[in-house]
Amino acid sequence: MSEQIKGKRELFVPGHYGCPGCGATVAMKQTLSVLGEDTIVVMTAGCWSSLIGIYPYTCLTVPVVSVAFGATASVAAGIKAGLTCQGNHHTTVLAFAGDGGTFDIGFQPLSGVVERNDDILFICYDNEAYMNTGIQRSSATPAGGWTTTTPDSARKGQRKKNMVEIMAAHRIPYTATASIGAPEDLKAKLEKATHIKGSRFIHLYASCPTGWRHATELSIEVARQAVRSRVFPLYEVIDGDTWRLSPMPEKESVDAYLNHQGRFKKMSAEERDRLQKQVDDEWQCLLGKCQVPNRAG
Amino acid sequence: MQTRTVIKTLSELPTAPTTIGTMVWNQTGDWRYLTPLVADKLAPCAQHCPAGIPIPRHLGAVTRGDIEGGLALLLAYNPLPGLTGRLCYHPCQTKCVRRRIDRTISIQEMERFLGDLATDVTIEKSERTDQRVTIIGSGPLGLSCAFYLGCQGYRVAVLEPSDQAGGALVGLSPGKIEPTVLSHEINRLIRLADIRLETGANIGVAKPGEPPAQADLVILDPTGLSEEFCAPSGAVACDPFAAGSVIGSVVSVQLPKNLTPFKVPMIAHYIAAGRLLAKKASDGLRRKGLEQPAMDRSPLAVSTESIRIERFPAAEMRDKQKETWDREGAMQEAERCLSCGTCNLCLKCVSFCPDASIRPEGRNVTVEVDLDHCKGCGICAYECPRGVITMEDISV
Amino acid sequence: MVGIRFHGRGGQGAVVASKILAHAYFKQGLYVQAFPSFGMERKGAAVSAFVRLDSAPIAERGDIKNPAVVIVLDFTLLRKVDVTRCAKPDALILLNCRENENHNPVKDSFRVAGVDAVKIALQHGLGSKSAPIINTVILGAYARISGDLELANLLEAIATGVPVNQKQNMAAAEVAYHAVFSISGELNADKNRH
Amino acid sequence: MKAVMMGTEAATMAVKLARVQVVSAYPITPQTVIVESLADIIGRGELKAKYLPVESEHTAMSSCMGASMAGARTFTATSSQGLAYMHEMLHFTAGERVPVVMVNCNRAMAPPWNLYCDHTDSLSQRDTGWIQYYCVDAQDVLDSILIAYAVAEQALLPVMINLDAFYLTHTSEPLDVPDQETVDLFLPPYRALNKLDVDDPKTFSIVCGADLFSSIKYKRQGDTLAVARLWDQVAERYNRHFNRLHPTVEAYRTEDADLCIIGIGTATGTMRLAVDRLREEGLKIGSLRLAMIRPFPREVLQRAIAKVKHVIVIDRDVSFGAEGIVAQEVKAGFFDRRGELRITGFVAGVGGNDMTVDTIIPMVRQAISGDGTAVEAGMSLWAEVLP
Repeated sequence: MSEQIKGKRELFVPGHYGCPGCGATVAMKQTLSVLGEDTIVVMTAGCWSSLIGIYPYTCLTVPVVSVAFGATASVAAGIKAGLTCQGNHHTTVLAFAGDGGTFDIGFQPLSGVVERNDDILFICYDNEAYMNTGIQRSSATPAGGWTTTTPDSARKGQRKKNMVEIMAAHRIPYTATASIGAPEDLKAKLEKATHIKGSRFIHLYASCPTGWRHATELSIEVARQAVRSRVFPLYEVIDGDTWRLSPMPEKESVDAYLNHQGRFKKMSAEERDRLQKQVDDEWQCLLGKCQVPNRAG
Repeated sequence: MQTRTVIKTLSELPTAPTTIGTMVWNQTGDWRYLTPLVADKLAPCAQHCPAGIPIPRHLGAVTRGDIEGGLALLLAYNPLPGLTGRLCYHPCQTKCVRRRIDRTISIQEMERFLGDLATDVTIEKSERTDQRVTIIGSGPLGLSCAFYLGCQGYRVAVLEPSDQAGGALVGLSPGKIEPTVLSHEINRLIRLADIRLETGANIGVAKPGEPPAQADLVILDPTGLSEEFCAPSGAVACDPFAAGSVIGSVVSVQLPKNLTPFKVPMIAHYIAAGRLLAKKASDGLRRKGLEQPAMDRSPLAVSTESIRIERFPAAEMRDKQKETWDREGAMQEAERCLSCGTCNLCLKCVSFCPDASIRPEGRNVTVEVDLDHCKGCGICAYECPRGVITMEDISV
Repeated sequence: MVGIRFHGRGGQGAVVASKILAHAYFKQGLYVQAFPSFGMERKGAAVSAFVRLDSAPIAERGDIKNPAVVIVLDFTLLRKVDVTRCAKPDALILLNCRENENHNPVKDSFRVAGVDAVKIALQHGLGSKSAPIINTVILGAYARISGDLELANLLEAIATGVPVNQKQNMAAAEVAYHAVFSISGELNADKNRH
Repeated sequence: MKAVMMGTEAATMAVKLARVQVVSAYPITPQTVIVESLADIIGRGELKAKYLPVESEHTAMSSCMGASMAGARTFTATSSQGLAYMHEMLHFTAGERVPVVMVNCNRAMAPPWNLYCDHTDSLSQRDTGWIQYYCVDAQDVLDSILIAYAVAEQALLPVMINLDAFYLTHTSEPLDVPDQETVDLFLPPYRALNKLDVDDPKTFSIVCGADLFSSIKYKRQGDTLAVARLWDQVAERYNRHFNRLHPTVEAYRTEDADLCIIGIGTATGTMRLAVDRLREEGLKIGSLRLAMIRPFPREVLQRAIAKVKHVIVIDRDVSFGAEGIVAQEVKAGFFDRRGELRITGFVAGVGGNDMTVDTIIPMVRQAISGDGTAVEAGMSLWAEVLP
């Protein structure tokens, strides 16, 4: 996936304040390289709203507005309405929020917007905690994971909220998971999403070396491992009822995924086994929804 | 580098809190500890190529659809690809890493395809000098040497005593090589390098010690002259594969034992010898008043661990290798090359760089790092599946 | 300033009646104001609505303390609500009741009139037996006894003021106009006959 | 065209005449009728607009902001708790400099729940940067919304038009409806200078350091203060088209007055009746309606009652721990006349108590003769409380 769009401006320029190895910036860069310059981005409080730059400078050369925490989907829907009533039906309105701005505080407006099927593309760049404020638990934090509000003395017990299922339950035209470790798959999904009218939701897995406690060069590898281990399988749901599995690599155990990340350092053997079982069960469940014959154990 | 516009007065401040420029001024490069170094390394195939051809490079050009560019890159190491593509024993293919995934790349077939192209290509040439070199004998060594000297701007004449150029290659059975191929290859070679070829030339030496031709340097080609040919006295023996440059004005090439007498499958060795000899000859000639050329540093071999074959999906096997390749067929085959140690602009590093700090360089043959902004996360090096990028501590 | 107060139950259309009446008087060149008793609207609960009339712009807002007219849309309300509370001593009270069943629950000192609005409403297909809509019907009766409201203006106001069944509402109002009966005191009914 | 309308209907009519392009709607009593009727006229095609039936007031304001930033003329309406729920987005809309116009129906804040008139909801949003205008009647509602769009789009600031719950929202009264052609002359289509534009990409509201933050806010402060004058200029232009004036401050019989009652909203109409009554008794009294609270029209106010010696402010709101909010504003406005001006504050008419002539006159008498203890302590006197 090339960022080089001949004869067009660079949509993402260097000089931003993302941490070295930041997966969220990769997520934006990959996304914009597919969506192109006819895109308006709405972002909310989160890593992106602070790494993008410092007033009066920005690292994105598409129109961007950074709005109140949680208002991403609703502002995006408003922008789309404002464009539509002026006859602009082509510009993609991209709501780009982190897991906190999607799973937690942004949940109500997102649910409202997708229930009304407003014509926006919502991408949640999921780094599984409130990273911008310094690694606090969100409802996207996985069970067993360390954060500063689920410290080693009280690591998170609850499982991660399944946003794609929730979106599918809204019967929206298109929802999918994607990973920065699988850019071709992301590209295919974004291209598909841009050709669909109505609410589109992509749950984009974006690793965070700072918060997940892994080496900066492993950001893409960790994202790939999440897919390989089926911790974060890739699939899409059309109209909330047709589930389709995306191309998936050979299945592996969760060990490699866990071993790279310091946030899982304290997980016991039993916890790992429990996680493996959960992952296996959910994978079987997903295969069932996708009506794929039991494969790859 | 974009300059930073600064708001100095209230009236310059936008009404809404909108930006006026980009963050490019912010040089995040000083966050870096380790620095990505982009450097091509010799692929296993190239390491074992008798002619030392960096094979992934011309395959890369073909992959991108630049077939003529691929030929030009190939000619830079081998001016007779149509011949090697038919005659060479191709040790490159036995070392191909791709065979660990599915099957080896048809490197020789590719060479042949490129050599047989009817179209002409542009090659890099130095400015013309007044220095003259005469090569006696038009075997593969002589022709190769003539080609590279011609490319470096020398006025090169090849004197062939017989009626047909090609030396030891003349008269090979049509089963080994089609009759037209030899002339096609030689014609392109002399045309591109601007060489004067004289067949039926009188090269008899009148007196011992007299040079066989008027030139700044005369080279006697062992692959173009019969064994009966006697080197004139005063000729200096020279092994192209040994160190040092050419001394004297008449050079008699002495090949290592394993290359004598001439063996057809070893053709690439003779071509390499010609190329190396051209280099040595050029070094010797330049000493007469021209500046010393830069040392030709041979690249490092790529380590097999840095080729991450697990990142390359097995390609769908095509039913059968085509008898004759078309451009598309060539591209499909070239695409399969892992390009070990050689940047083939797969742009994975570009796609995965969180800081938009690595991008194709101007000539579009590799990538370059924007060190003003690169934070040194190391993703590019980790993600490069072919070992081109390494993280280096350049502070040492 | 003249104040008119409607008593009804949620769903009977007292609020709409107040608006139609204000509109009808507005057509006659008066300054008007109509408003409901404020709050949550619940079907069946007691509600009231008000109309102020004046020849000058009306600055006052809120509850009408001393109404000159009280219109009661539901006879059963008389048991629960003091419909004549703070009414002017000579106030005109209009009740929705059957002629034979009325026992004049209102003090004799008021001028009291009645109309069988339910019967007329059902005859004209307004609402259902369990929930007849009698607001326009009772306004027809009021026009007759008001002494100052032209029936034509009322009918025009009904035509624009009800969302559906305009013709039936107008016809019912006209029937009620002629069916209003006196219960006590002198009515202005005859003055309005053209 | 003359018509009889409720305040909410007048608001709907204004939205239609303003050719609003995006309406964001969420119900709350007593505003609901506005969003209901807008849904209907948009559904019937009488107004070509996009109607967003959103799931909360926070979203109503967010989507209005988004639509406005895309260059559309937008409208929403709310009340009380809904306004409070929007609070964060009120700061945002003002800060993004988008000309959203909103109707707020002034209703008491819970707890306990109460549906009736009270100004604490909007006055507690004073500091969000919105222009705040308080209507006196249905005509004022219709006209001020049209003026508000013209002001908002010139100043690039959002405007909140406030309607007293029920006293205005649900009270039908006559008004003059301007014709569309003249409104179009007065209010041309919105041409956004500052919008999200793919051909001129900018990032809005990025993180700002201390170096420029105060300058940004200072600039907005200047632009907001200028709206006091701008409103009167636009209102004057409106007056030329429609022959109705809606100034930021409206004084009544104050020329020779020693005493002046000040208030906001519909009660100011009743205050005039009280003034007339008290004038009959020989009292040199006038009244003054503050139509605009933000920006606070300090100069106009000072000029209007320069000779008055005693001001009585009746607040339908309270700032707990302080006093009536309008009283505080008036006091701040007359700070340089302290010592020569007496100011008495009352809190009255909150949560459904009618403000009648009969409730106002006793307050005036109490202010004139009162023991002054509460007044001197800087506290408002409360009406309608248990002994």
